[in-house]
Amino acid sequence: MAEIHLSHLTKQFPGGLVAVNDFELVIPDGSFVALLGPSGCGKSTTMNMISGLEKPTSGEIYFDKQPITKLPPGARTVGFVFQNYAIFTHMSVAENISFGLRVSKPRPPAAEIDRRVGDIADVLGLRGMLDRNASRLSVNDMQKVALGRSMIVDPAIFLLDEPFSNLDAAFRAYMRAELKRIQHEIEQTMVYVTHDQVEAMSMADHIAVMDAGRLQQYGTPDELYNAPANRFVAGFVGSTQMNFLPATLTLGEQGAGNGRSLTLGIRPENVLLVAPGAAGATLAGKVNLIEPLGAKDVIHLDVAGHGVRVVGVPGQRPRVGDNVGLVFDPDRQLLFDDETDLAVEA
Amino acid sequence: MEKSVDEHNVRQAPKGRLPNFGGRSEKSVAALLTAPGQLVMLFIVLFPAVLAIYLGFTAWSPTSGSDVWHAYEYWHWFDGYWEALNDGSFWAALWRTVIFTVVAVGMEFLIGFVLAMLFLKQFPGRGVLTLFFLLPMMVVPAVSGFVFYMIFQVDGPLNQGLSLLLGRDITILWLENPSLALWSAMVVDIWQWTPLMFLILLSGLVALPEDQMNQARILGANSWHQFRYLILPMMKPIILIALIIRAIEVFKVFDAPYLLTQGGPGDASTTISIWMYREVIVNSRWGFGSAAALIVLILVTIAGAFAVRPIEAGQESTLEELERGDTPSAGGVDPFAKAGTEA
Amino acid sequence: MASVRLENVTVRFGAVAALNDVSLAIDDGEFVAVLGPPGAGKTTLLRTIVGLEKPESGAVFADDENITEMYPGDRDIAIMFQNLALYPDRNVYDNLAFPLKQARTPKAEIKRRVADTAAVLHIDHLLKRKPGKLSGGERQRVALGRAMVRNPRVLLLDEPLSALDALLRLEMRVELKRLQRDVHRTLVYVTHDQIEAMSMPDRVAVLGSGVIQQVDTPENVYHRPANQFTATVVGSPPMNFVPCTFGTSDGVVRVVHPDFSVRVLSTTSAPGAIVDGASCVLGVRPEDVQIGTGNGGAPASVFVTEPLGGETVVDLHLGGLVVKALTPPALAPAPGSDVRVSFDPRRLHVFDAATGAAVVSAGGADGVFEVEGPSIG
Amino acid sequence: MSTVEPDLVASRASETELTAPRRSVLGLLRPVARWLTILLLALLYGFPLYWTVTMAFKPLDEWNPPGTIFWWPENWTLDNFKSILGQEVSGGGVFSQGKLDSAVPYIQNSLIAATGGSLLALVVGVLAAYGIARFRAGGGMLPFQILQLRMFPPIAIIIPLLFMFVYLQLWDTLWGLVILYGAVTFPFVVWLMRSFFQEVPREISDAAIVDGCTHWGAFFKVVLPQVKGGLAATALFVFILNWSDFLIALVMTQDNARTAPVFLSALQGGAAGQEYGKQAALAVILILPPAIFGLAIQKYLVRGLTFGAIKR
Repeated sequence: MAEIHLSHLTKQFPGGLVAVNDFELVIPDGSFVALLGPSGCGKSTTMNMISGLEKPTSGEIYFDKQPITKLPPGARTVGFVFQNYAIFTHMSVAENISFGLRVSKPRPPAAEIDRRVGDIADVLGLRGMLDRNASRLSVNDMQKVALGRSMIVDPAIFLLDEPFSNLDAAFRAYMRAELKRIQHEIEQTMVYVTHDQVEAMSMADHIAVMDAGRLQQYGTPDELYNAPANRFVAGFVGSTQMNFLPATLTLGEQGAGNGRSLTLGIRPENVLLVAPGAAGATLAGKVNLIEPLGAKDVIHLDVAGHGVRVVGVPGQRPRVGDNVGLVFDPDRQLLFDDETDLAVEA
Repeated sequence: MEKSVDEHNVRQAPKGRLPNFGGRSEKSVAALLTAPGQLVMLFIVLFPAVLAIYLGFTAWSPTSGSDVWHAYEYWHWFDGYWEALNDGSFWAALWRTVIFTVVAVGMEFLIGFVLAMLFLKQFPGRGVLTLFFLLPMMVVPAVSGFVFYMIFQVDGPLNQGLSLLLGRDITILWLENPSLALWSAMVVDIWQWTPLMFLILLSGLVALPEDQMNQARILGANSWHQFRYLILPMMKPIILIALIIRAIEVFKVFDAPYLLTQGGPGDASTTISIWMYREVIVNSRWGFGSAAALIVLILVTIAGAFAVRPIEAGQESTLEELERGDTPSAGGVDPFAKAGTEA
Repeated sequence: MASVRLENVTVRFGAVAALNDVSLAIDDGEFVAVLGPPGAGKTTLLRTIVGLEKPESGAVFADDENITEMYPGDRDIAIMFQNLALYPDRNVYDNLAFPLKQARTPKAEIKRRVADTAAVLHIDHLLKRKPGKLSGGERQRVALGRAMVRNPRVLLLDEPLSALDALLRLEMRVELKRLQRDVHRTLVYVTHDQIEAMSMPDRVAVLGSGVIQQVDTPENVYHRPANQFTATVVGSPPMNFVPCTFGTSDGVVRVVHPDFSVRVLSTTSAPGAIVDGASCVLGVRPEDVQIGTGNGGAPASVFVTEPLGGETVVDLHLGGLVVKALTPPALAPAPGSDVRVSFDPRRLHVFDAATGAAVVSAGGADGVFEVEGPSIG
Repeated sequence: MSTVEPDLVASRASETELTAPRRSVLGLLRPVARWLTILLLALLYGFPLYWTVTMAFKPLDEWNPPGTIFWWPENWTLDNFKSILGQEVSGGGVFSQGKLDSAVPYIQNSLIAATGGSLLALVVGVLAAYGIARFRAGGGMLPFQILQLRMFPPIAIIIPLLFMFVYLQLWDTLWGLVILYGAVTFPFVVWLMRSFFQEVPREISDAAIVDGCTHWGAFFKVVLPQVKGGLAATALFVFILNWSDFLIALVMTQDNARTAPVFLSALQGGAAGQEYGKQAALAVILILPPAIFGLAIQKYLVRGLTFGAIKR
């Protein structure tokens, strides 16, 4: 288990594209950190630099304060689970899992290899399929084999690149819980790359949000959800997309806030629909479409020319065309400076 | 788009349509599509086969007076086949062809694999050199026979070059020495067709999944491990296809050896095709030639049955990859994409 | 427009029955979604309606006219394929005009019709471009345009939004619903995404391995699933299934579980289905599982919580079984703590363990079930 | 439209180090060794062509004088090309009798036979390929029968063909060659075009049918335009094969339809003796078309020669 320290990591590709820009992050030993960001934000490149598949243009990487930037991938004892699992399709499950041991110098005796493969198979429930050809496994089992294959070399750190993106929904929830359990059990430092903010929020102790190669914010899921550092994080995190409105609409002149123009951000679930003109209704709007999603509805409103989404309960569902009042939850409103996009104290 | 009044007229199939040759039923279209092809098959397979079997039972030849309709006058049942089976030169020619095939295809494979491994990694000038190595494959086989005829001359460039290298006068009779002639003929085939083996194997190496190679390196595998545990096993299907396709073509070889040595000296470099050419065209022994030809066809068909499976598998596997939506080469660095050699 | 009806249609590819004795009636102008996991036979269903697949048995009707043997081109039914199948070498105008040209429509009318369709779909600025140069959303609209340009009496869409990224899919969902309302066309929409199937159509047909599982309004499919298959397909996170047994001692029908029992007050289903001691399955959606402390309901321990921002999924160990609950973030209990679990009686379902068919379903009504043992408010 | 992550594409384009060099010396040695081997093989494989091309420009006295060798022509001349193409050449020198009979008519025969044969193979092959790819016509066995065809040594089926052609007065005629070349290369067209048709999504022809086309309409108006590239490549590919034929022409022609390769072989053993320069000139002329077309379609060469089994 090791602490990872990325100091001023930068990667510029020959074409001039700066995929990672002066990236600074410390991942404490035994913690579970998610690298979250839209596609193309540089999170996979960062992963590749930690594993050694890519050489950084500048900056250093330390495992437990030891610089390892120069070491080739094989020498870093890193566990890496690729997005498409990179299962050795022509080998059996047992051969896949034992590969790390079979190529290590000195090579452990066959009995030792079989024993450790057996242990891993039990932990991951692969006992029954050890000699089946790996390419004929279900996507879910392939995922487990990829995990087992990296675990057997008991790596200093574990890197996962969007491991659950092509699992079916039911199994994805199960595997999230499983991975979290394994991580807790063996206190393995894990870095987990995903573009799915739901996954990041539900899995990681800490989340590093990236965009265009830069670190936007590093904090716990709650901090990101309730106190986003800037407009990008606010818009990116949260299952239903945040509404953005010019601050002048709700806070009047204070919205102008000594010369800087501000934008108000509020999540659809923090807005209540009331009768038009009722007390406390800060804004009025017209309902133009309703999306029933079973347990809840997403109600689309037109508020002074701006589209606003509100989460409603099927019980009190307005009709299309109704005029309604909107009550913004006072301590859930966020303000962002239009120039810097940074969060501003209300 | 309001419900316009003319909404319905588009629906009735307009009158006066072109006759569509049953264009609406899949069966008739499929039949019409393959009819010409079946006709060609009939023309150059079925009819010749029937005639060959018929002639095979006779000792008839164009020089035997009567026309072919009366070939039955020379009917001697299996004597032709028997004679062929007992003819030492027939089996010698067949055996020479087998050696020729094994050695030539073997060498092409080895040199081709070495070249493919060398070309897998990007280096300056790779694209141009790859094109350069394609050239021999494009040469008309008869011409390559003539080219090496010049090179193998007693006072030709090969001997002169060796003399310079070894410091003493070399006058090896590459073509005239009976024990060397067959090997010289093999050199021509190896020179001409190694590029194809190189291309096939390179396309296999390039298609190796890059993720699996990276994963192996992360797990600590060095280049030998990668070759033994990943590259060789995954290349097996493509290697099989390459060897089979080359074996089929080399077994039929005629043009290059014929121009190089006409099968000589004596029959030192007579392959089965040259032997049959000599019996049928030169000695015009049609009956005997037909019998020999049928024996060869039977041998080839048996070998062929094994050959078709991997080729079809090759088609199917690339087909499956297409259906799964990922491109046939699942990853890997494509040397041609960067070298910009799209002619 | 036209109604579409399939009667006992079976389509077989080799040994596999892609469609197995499927009967489905779609009214004139209705918007029906076909929902099912990959490989359920959804695409085969569309291809059979349009005539690209010939059913082994059964018949296809459009406006009560038997069109089973009719050539696809003459059925006046348009289909939009999942991979859109635009003609890559023709520009957008020619793609839209192609079907009209085949029908020998006069040139002037082709021009007018293509212009109308392009305007409705906001692609009139793209007419000269080749499909390769368009974005995902634009290509999707052009494909829709090609299907609609001939005013077909029925429009079939095969997972049209699956290739789009999340944001664009949101927009296109809204636009499709509005379009269907304005154009008022009989529309059959195939998808494996249950949010699409719930939010757009008038009715949903749930398809599983070639067999129609249920055909009903989105509300009923969600709250009154006909069987376990439909219950798992619709709703995310999926419905919990708790194995129990029927108890009919002293004339009262109960659903018995080691940790709790539920009394069935009114049984609308066939009496035969409930047999004392027969095993059954209690179904409850995560949002209908209430968590509280105190002593009501059944004992359970919190295994792990998944905060999703707006709500939190709580994984509970209930008698050796993992049950998921959905709670607002503030109320989510800490992992490892012991809690009491109770179910909202108005949202319970009971399925026959063997067939998976629904035996009793509260469907939101009171007085159908009563959770015994002190239930938490 | 899936947007490829820039950093994913970029990471693939970076140097994927197959061999992990341990010590720098070995590291330095390995690339040098690699370069040397490549250079040596390039020399070995390049020399025959170099020798032929330079020979074509050598005057008579540099062809093959006993005892000396001209690695590089001292005085370049075009006489060889002129004389092989039938023009008078002054001072033919001791060996040659001045004007050989010109190779031009034979080159023309080669061109006509190869082009005609390729067109015949294309028309028949493309139709059969679409029948097989789209409707699995011929019950799936047809492709194998066609492949089997390719395995027979041509000489084995020459006898009955020879008889048939003599009987039908097609022997030693250009039409005869065209038909034979078409029939022999037709399997390549079927297998190659089938692999191209399989890459066109089936839904495109389905869409055309639903839009009102007949199956023929769907084929000509929609599917065929999608495989234009493949069609051109296949045409060039079979042209190279037909242009390179020697055995069929040798047996099936006398002098009226004799092709250039057969003429080269005749020069070889003929009375003209070792006219290396002139023969080399004809060799160069024969190499040009396949070399040019081959490089033009080098992307499809592997697919063609492996019957579509290996696509790059």
